[in-house]
Amino acid sequence: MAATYPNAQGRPVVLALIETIEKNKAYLSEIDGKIGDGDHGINMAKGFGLVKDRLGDKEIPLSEGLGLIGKTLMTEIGGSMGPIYGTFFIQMSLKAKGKPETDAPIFGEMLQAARSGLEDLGGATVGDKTIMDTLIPAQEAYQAAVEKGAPLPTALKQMAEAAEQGKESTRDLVAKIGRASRLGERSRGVLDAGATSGALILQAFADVLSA
Amino acid sequence: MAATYPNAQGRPVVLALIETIEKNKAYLSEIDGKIGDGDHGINMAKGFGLVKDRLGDKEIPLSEGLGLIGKTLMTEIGGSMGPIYGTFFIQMSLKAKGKPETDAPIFGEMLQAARSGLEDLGGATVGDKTIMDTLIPAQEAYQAAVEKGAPLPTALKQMAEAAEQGKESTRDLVAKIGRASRLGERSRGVLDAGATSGALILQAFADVLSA
Amino acid sequence: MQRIVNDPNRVVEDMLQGFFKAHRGLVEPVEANPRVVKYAKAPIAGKVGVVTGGGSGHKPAFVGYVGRNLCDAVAVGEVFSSPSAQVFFDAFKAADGGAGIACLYGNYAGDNMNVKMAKQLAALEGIEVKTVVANDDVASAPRDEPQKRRGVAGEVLMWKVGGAKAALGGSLDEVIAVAQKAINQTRSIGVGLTPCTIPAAGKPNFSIEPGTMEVGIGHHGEPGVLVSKLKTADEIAQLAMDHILPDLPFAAGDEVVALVSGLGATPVMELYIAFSKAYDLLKAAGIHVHRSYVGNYFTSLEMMGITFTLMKVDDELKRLIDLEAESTGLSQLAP
Amino acid sequence: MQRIVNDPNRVVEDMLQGFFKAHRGLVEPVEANPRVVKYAKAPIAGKVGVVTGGGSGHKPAFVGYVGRNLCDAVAVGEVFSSPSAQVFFDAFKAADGGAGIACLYGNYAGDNMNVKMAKQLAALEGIEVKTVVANDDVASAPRDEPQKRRGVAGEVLMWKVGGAKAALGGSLDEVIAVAQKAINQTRSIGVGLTPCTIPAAGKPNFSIEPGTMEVGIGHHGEPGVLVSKLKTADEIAQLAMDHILPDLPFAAGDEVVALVSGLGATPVMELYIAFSKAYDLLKAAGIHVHRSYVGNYFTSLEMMGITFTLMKVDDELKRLIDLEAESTGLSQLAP
Ligand SMILES: Nc1ncnc2c1ncn2[C@@H]1O[C@H](COP(=O)(O)OP(=O)(O)O)[C@@H](O)[C@H]1O
Ligand SMILES: Nc1ncnc2c1ncn2[C@@H]1O[C@H](COP(=O)(O)OP(=O)(O)O)[C@@H](O)[C@H]1O
Ligand SMILES: [Mg+2]
Ligand SMILES: [Mg+2]
Ligand SMILES: [Mg+2]
Ligand SMILES: [Mg+2]
Repeated sequence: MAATYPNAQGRPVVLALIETIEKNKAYLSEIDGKIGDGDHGINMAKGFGLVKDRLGDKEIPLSEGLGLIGKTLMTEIGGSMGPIYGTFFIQMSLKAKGKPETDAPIFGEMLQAARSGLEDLGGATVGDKTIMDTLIPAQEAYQAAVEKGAPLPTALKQMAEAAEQGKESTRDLVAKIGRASRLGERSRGVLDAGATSGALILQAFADVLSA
Repeated sequence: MAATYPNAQGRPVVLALIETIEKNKAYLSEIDGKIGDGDHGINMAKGFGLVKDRLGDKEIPLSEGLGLIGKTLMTEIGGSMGPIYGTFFIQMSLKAKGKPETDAPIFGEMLQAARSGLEDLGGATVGDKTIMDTLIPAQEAYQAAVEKGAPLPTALKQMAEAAEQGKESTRDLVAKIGRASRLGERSRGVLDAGATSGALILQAFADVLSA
Repeated sequence: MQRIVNDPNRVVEDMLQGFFKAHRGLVEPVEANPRVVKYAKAPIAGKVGVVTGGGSGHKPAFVGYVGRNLCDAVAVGEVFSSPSAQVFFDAFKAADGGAGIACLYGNYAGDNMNVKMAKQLAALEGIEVKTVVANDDVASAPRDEPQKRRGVAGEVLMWKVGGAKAALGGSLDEVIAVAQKAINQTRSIGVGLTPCTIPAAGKPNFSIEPGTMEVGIGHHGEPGVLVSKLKTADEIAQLAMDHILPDLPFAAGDEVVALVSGLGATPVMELYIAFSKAYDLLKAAGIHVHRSYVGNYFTSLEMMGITFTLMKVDDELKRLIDLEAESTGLSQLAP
Repeated sequence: MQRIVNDPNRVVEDMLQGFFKAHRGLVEPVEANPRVVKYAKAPIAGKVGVVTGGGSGHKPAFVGYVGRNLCDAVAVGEVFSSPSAQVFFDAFKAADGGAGIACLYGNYAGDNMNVKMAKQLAALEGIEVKTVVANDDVASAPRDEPQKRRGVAGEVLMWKVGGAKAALGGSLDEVIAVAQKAINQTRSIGVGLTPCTIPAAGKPNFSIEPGTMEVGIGHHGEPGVLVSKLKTADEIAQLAMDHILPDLPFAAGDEVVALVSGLGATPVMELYIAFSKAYDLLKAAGIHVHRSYVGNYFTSLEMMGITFTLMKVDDELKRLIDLEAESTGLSQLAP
């Protein structure tokens, strides 16, 4: 378990993210179908499929790999997820840029930047039944661990656990933002699609960065 | 069993015809659905339903009752059956007109007139898988019986049996005319809708006129 | 039955009520007969009256083609059943501007018989009626038995051409001649993916196995020429062109008007997907598409499926097809 | 899935190919972006560019409203998913005649975010973009939370009005003002009878029990405000008016434009049956219907159902609604 992750090795990270989305395509659409329009998995898989094509078999630094994902999602997939995950990955990429290694504090900056970017863009916060219910507690758990001096893998583990809990928390929430917010009480009892894909993505980061 | 039928008593005849069509509405549409467009029962029931309304509770001579059916079907139901049964009943009505009683020869003229009217109108004959496969043998069996000096009820019985056989004969026929004729071999194996309603109508005549 | 109706036996009456209320100024009822829909400006003195008619359930056909430079009156039948002779006759009277009536309709036993009788009724009143009977469906009978072929979506192009010719002052014989030319040069075929339900019947009167499709299906669900497994849009377009092109035949250098219609429930998006391939096949065959219509032009209630129609055009037909027109089913401005 | 497609993940690309081939002369692709459909004559120098965009599967919306006196360009998204910011931005550029861009779209999270970013990209290139966000669906949020309401079929009337104003030489502020007025005075509600299937998903992502209907359903199958047993056409029309009329409110003496659209698979015959009752209810309430549109104007793939839309009109809105227009979804000649 390495305490840092070399920026040069972006390819395995990008592939890990692509894999988790492809594996869960149907599941994510099914969740979105319950209170949304059932296309979340389709949208995400289409975007990450394009990333896969554009990556081809070339090696890529982590910062550029995340930038490639961000630009691709932003310009190609549309929906809510284009701007949201586009912003998410572009912000992470900017913070990773020029850093030979990603250590615990740097990844913390990356998460913080992603969180702020989405807060500005969508105006959602914890309790609105969106991706933010996964991202905000995950970022805060990570930050707390780092402040206690935890090494990268440990902090990532805390982040992944918080993400999972945050995702699960959306089950009991009434949507306040996005398509599902029109349903009021009827949106309670099912997971939020974006919160679910967010948890999958953060877990994939945790696994691959601490491998 | 009366050897003649009083022209004054048209009402029971009209009601008997209405009843047999109403009873078989679904059946006739189902048959038409196999090789046609599935509306034969609907068309017939709509027409005879209107006849019922127009008849109300008044008594009517046979000649006028048949004329009422003919005019109503001709002007109201459309489809193939409007002109076909319109012609059928109008021709019968014209022959019944002015006759105080319908005896065996008179009903023979009525059948003959109906047959010729349809031959002119539709140009169909035995073997084309239409109502004519019921009407022509029925009319000929009736005529043969009358020529052998059979009384009305007996001749009607022969007519009804020939109508039934004629209807059954359409099962093995390939349609040569009408909607079903486009199917060629695929029209074999099912009864023809018009031939079936024709048999029902002739049987109703046989029952009520010999009652 | 997931349908929006009141009394299923009165859907035609109820529909007509709404149609007249919705399109005041474009169409009008006639006193004589509630089953006739006439163009608000009809009859137009000195103009040939263009009339059609047929069973209901084919929206926008038939009433959707009543309007400017199109049909002057339409005879409305029950769902999937020919209008009565009386309705056709009253439609003739509603359209009669003194220059005769061009009755342009489709080849079905019921319509043939009712028009035949209506013509006689019109003759008694001194109204001259001439007819063109559409028979564009290549799947409904062999090439050497055109008199047995059904009229399908090609009727729309026949009405467009006949209506335009009449509007431009054509005589009855000229309108009939050009409408006949139009249908003679038109070929269609349909592919059905699901059955449809006549409201009064309450259930489909035929079935199409999921995963299969019926090639050559009729607008009333009349069985087609073959049932095959459901193919891709490209394969369906190929199949359609394979049936249509050799039948006329259409050849390199020809110009055509293409009409791709849905049968009702197939998303219009899918019509464009299939049209795209048909267009490519025509191009590859050296056939130029002068104008295209893609949408729901002649449907069968909520049936899923698609029809392909090609009309070979010369300068006269192009001019008539391109004339501006307005109706609820087909409106186009001058090019 | 009885559908006519090739690769279910490429239905939008395939559809656009067919759309461009079918309507040469009316619409054109743009080099920069295959997801933009522009009016053949756009950009028109000195005219405000009218742009909309949204997910696919709503034919004729959105591309069907590109044309004369309507939209200059449309940004095309995946089925039921907002176009990306890049596509909106490229649509702005395609429509830019130097007088600014009026982006008239519907209130959905995805569209809001993508338009927001596209506006910034346009600002960088000195293209002024102002927006009107349609929110006519009364079932999608309470009356006191209009910012949460969806844009549905009322968007068609917003485009008609905005497109006409721009065509008549209105400034950007004038076009925005009148389009905003149009949507402010418009209310809609939809009723769903069957679900629909996104081809790439292969099965419906929601269900409606046979024998029931979903009142207030969204154009993507978003659940409605209540599920009830399937009612008659008259009852459905009554229910719709009960929701719409008090919301604006519409009152005796008002003039309205009425738009009744199918959701895709409901036979148009049935739309007229329901319209007939709605018209009677309006009449009884002393509300005059200035113009009616009945047909498939804004659909949801092969969903069965119906939407009702009313726009309260003044002289200005009437003049703009009545202006001639030509597109594949809506064509009308000068009265
Ligand atoms: N304003 C917002 N801020 C953050 N997340 C949002 C916002 N609006 C929607 N979302 C997320 O978007 C997800 C839906 O994404 P997706 O289905 O791909 O797009 P669409 O809603 O356009 O179909 C929701 O589950 C929610 O998590
Ligand atoms: N030319 C004809 N002569 C006699 N009977 C005919 C002819 N054409 C059709 N028919 C009869 O009409 C019947 C169909 O009637 P119906 O279904 O009511 O009308 P449609 O065919 O218009 O739907 C067929 O079963 C056939 O018996
Ligand atoms: Mg979604
Ligand atoms: Mg029939
Ligand atoms: Mg019929
Ligand atoms: Mg979506």
